[in-house]
Amino acid sequence: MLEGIPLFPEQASTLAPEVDNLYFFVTAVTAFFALLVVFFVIVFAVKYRDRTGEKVGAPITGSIWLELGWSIVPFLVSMAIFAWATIVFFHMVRAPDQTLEIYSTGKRWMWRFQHIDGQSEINELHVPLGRPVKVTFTSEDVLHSLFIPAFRVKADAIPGRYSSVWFTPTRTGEYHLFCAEYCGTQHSGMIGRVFVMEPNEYQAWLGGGGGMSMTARGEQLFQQLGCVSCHLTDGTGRGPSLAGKFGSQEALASGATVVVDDTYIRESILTPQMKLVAGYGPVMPTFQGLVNEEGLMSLIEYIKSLPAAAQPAVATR
Amino acid sequence: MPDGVAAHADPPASATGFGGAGHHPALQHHFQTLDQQHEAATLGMWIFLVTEVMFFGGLLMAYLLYRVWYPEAWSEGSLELDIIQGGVNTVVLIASSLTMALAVRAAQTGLQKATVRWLLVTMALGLTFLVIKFFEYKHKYDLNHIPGPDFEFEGPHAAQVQIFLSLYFGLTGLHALHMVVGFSLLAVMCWMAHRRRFSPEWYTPVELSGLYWHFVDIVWIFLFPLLYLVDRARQAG
Amino acid sequence: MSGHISPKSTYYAIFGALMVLTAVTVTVAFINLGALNFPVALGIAIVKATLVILFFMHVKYSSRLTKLICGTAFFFLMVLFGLTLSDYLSRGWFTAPGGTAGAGTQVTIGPPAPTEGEPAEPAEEPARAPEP
Amino acid sequence: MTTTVLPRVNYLNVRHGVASWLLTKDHKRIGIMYLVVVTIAFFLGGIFATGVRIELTTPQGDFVSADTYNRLFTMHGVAMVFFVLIPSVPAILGNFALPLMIGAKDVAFPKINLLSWYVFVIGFFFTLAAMVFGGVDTGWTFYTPYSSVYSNSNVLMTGIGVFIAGFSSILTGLNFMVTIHRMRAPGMTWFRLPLFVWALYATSLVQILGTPVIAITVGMLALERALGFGIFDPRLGGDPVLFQHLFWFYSHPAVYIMILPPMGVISEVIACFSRKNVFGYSFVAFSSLAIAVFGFLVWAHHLFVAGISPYSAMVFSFLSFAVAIPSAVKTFNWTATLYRGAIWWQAPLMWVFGFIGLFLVGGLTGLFLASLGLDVHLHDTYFVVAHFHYIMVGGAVMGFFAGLHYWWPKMTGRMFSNSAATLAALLVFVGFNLTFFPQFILGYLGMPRRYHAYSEEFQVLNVLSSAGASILAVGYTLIACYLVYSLFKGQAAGANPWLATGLEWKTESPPIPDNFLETPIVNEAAYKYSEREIEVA
Repeated sequence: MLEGIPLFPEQASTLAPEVDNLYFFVTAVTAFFALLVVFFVIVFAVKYRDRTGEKVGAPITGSIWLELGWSIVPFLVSMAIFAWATIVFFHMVRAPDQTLEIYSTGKRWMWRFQHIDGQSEINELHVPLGRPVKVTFTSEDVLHSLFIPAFRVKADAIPGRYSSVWFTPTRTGEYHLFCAEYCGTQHSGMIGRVFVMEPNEYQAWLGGGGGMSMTARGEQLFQQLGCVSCHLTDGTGRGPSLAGKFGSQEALASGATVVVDDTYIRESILTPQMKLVAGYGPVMPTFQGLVNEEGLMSLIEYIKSLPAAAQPAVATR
Repeated sequence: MPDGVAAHADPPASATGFGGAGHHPALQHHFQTLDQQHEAATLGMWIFLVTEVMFFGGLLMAYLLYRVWYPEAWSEGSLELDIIQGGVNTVVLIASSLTMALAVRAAQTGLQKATVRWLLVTMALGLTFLVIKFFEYKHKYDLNHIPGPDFEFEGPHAAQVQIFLSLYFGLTGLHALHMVVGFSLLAVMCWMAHRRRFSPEWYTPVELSGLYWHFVDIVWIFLFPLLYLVDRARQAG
Repeated sequence: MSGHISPKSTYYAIFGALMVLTAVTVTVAFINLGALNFPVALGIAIVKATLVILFFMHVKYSSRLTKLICGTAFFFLMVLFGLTLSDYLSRGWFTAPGGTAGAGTQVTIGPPAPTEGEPAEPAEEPARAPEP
Repeated sequence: MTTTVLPRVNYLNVRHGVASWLLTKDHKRIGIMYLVVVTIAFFLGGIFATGVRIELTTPQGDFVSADTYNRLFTMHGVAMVFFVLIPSVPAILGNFALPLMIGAKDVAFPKINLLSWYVFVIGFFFTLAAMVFGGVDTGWTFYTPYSSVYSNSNVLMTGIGVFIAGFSSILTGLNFMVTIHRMRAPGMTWFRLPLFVWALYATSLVQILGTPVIAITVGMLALERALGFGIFDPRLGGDPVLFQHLFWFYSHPAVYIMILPPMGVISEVIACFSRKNVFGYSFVAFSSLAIAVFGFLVWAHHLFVAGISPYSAMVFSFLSFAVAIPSAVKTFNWTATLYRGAIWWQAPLMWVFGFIGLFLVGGLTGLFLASLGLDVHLHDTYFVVAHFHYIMVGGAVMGFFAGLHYWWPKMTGRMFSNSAATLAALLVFVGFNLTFFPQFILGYLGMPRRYHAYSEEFQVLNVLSSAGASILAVGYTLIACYLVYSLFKGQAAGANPWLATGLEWKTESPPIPDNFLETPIVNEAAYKYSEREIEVA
């Protein structure tokens, strides 16, 4: 009769066994303590039962050693869980180098995925087996949360900023993809499938889609929006050169420094005055309303792809 | 742990038993002595002020975060505020705190007429504050600086200035609401003092109103630099 | 009833001190101290508030319980500010290899492209609720 | 003890008529009035829960529409959290028992006590109005920007209701705190206080410090929604996650408003029916305060996947583990209290056993959620739903019923049927486990919460859960039946039917309006069962 009831989710990423081992450990520890207490409660309740209600118990007031013991032991046990769980967590948030990048936007009530090579899909996500994949996403309206149980990953999609999850699929197949943060009427309909494919099949699938790659689209936008006229690669433009800037530290006019990452680029396109690079004037107009979320992601992808220029950009003007 | 030690040094309540003779008219039946009643009332007021601190705390947390995030917008927004009006209001409110303290002192020493007089001065100062505040709001309204669909602002960080002004109106509005409540309280106190209800043995209501009034003053002491004095140096330089 | 009665001169002295501090805080605000302006303004406000609490509100002469209550309010206010900011201020510390953010870890600042009137994908107007 | 012949006048019959209740300043009557309103809210919340459980028996979502379903679970949460769990033990049992237990005539501020009931009822009416005019669909957590911009439901009205009810909670906490400080009978030192009083003190601390923050947060949400102010609005550069920080700054400690007083009840009941003093009195007392204080330092564990900094998450995870320790200490102490007791198996004790069993599961599953690496997978799944129901229903509601049964003879002067009450405890225990245990498995399988329709492989567990819920419903209805029956046909209880220590048992049942004929003088610690003979009342 129990066959119909699944008790345990599939393990389909390198993170899944890590999470599951921790889960088993915590289950064992907590079950031990729970059963211990239940055992004593039952034994005492039966052994010392008094049907008359008129007797009195033994005059025991407490024991400092017992108190210390059952404070310190659980504390140490919980610290062990804490340490293990934190290690697993940092594996989850720290994506490895050289991931396959996929961009996504959540919007009531669908997920749209954009592959670098140009394919885009809705409520379906195709990924190759055995390769670390990083999905970077945001939301166009309310909070959402990208949740793939078989990979044991989840992160909220928050309007106005990027979140990401990463995973290395370890089994081909079809898995659930859920929105886990309540987002309104069709929240339970904001679901999809993740397809883990053999790498060659994935390549074939990619080829079948067509369309312009994100980098190409980003380049096109870079021209169309006129970014190119100020952000000259030799650093002589009215704006700083963007070549090789991705991932580097940039000094700001305010004296602070900032890491040039997805979020910073996005912010600089939409609210250029907010964090001005040192040495440049507040001349860039906002592109809010002129470029949508996917356009932004393409621009970021394009800027990422720019190699460092032969001549280092000089910021003295 | 709150006053665990104090409780031993100072046994709670008095042991005179129920229904001791010679009740003060203000003694409520569930208290043993006037002292116990007074202690309970002041403790209650202090705890209430703690809740007030946390109440403003939520707004101040939002203020703090966005000030860290958007220093430029904060500077722009703050320069929109009228430092003269804000400064005058600060002086007015601190002066009202002084007169309030003097009113409580008059009640403590049994000077009923002086109590009424100082309370009236305090109310007048409170009213002055509210009137000035009204003109500040009106000015903002005329400029369409009220956050919301009709908000208009010229400047590179208009959106974030809207957050600043939202918090400005949230904080000062809540403060003004407290002023109105305090004003009404003082009116009642004035009437009670006029009816000679207070005596050096019993002036608890005046004292509690005083605590409340001082708290409202303290809130403003923080709001003034937080809202009006952001980056004035830029204006000067 | 055993309330503390301060001499009038104390009140006037405190009032004078508060006025002076108000003048100081306004003056200092017009001097460019860079990052120090904010802490100085806050410090002066704290001093002023302390004066009001100690003398106008008689905490100096009150029971330890009253002092403890004041301390409690301050402590939990700091918990609210401190722990919340511990999140916001440490977001920038975390950068995964490759220069990109780990799962949702960036200090963010920009508003998103407005959903109205996007060129590629006109999103629906967020419906405002008709409140009864 | 009292040999004086007590007058037949008690707080229930001293005056008659609706006005005598609505204008009463008697803490005992106010407690009863809270009981009435909370019971209404409880059955209302129960009806919504029934709707939710019926919907979830099939995966397709065919019983009600998605919109209706979202409103059902939201209104279930709002009614149960703000109008049942938070007021249940402090405002009902605390109001009734606290002054009796410390030997006072009333709470420190009786008028404010009545005011806080009115405030509560007004808040409840606003929320009811919001429900009647179409309900609200944001989830009880009101996350922005959904609640501030996108939702088409009565967020504002519900928010106002919650805002107002919050002030009731603040005033109750304030009143209790002053009462405990200033109204204790002569000789009732801090370390002679019953542990329920310590628990109420800790609860008051949370109510006073936390509730104002939720009030202002809901206020900011209302400003944003009604007037278009921008504080959390990402389109202006605001941060929706700030709302979550502020919301959980209160709402996590609020869990301790719900669970601390029942913990106090457990200490009372377990001491009484073991005929022993509570093992490690001062550890149990201080653990209440420790929970109240540490409870304020852990809120962001609700935000582990909401994009907070991993370093901050680490700190909050650590503190969340730390707050588990005082709860564990309490549980161990209760267990040790039973050791060499003279355990009298009466209905209130059965509820306590139920509490311990369910609270253990609830508390220990909290460790899963405090673990960063597990929470990423478990967050916003049914695992969380199961966990907090184990704490709030398994813990708080079981504890509430333990206390209600314990003090019922004192409140009404009547005994209920012990066997019916034992049966009800058993039904609720079994029904509860059947309802919520499968949800742990569902959660780990990855079923997200707040889903109107779900994948078919989750159906069996959901059907089990719904079946359990029907047993739960029978259990709760049974309680209502025999308690109401006892009002009319119950045996007279006498002053001390449980042969308990504690001042509340030294006065008549139901107590006289002023509680005691003369101020009691306390000269011994609480729970002195073993060192003297227990008088049979």
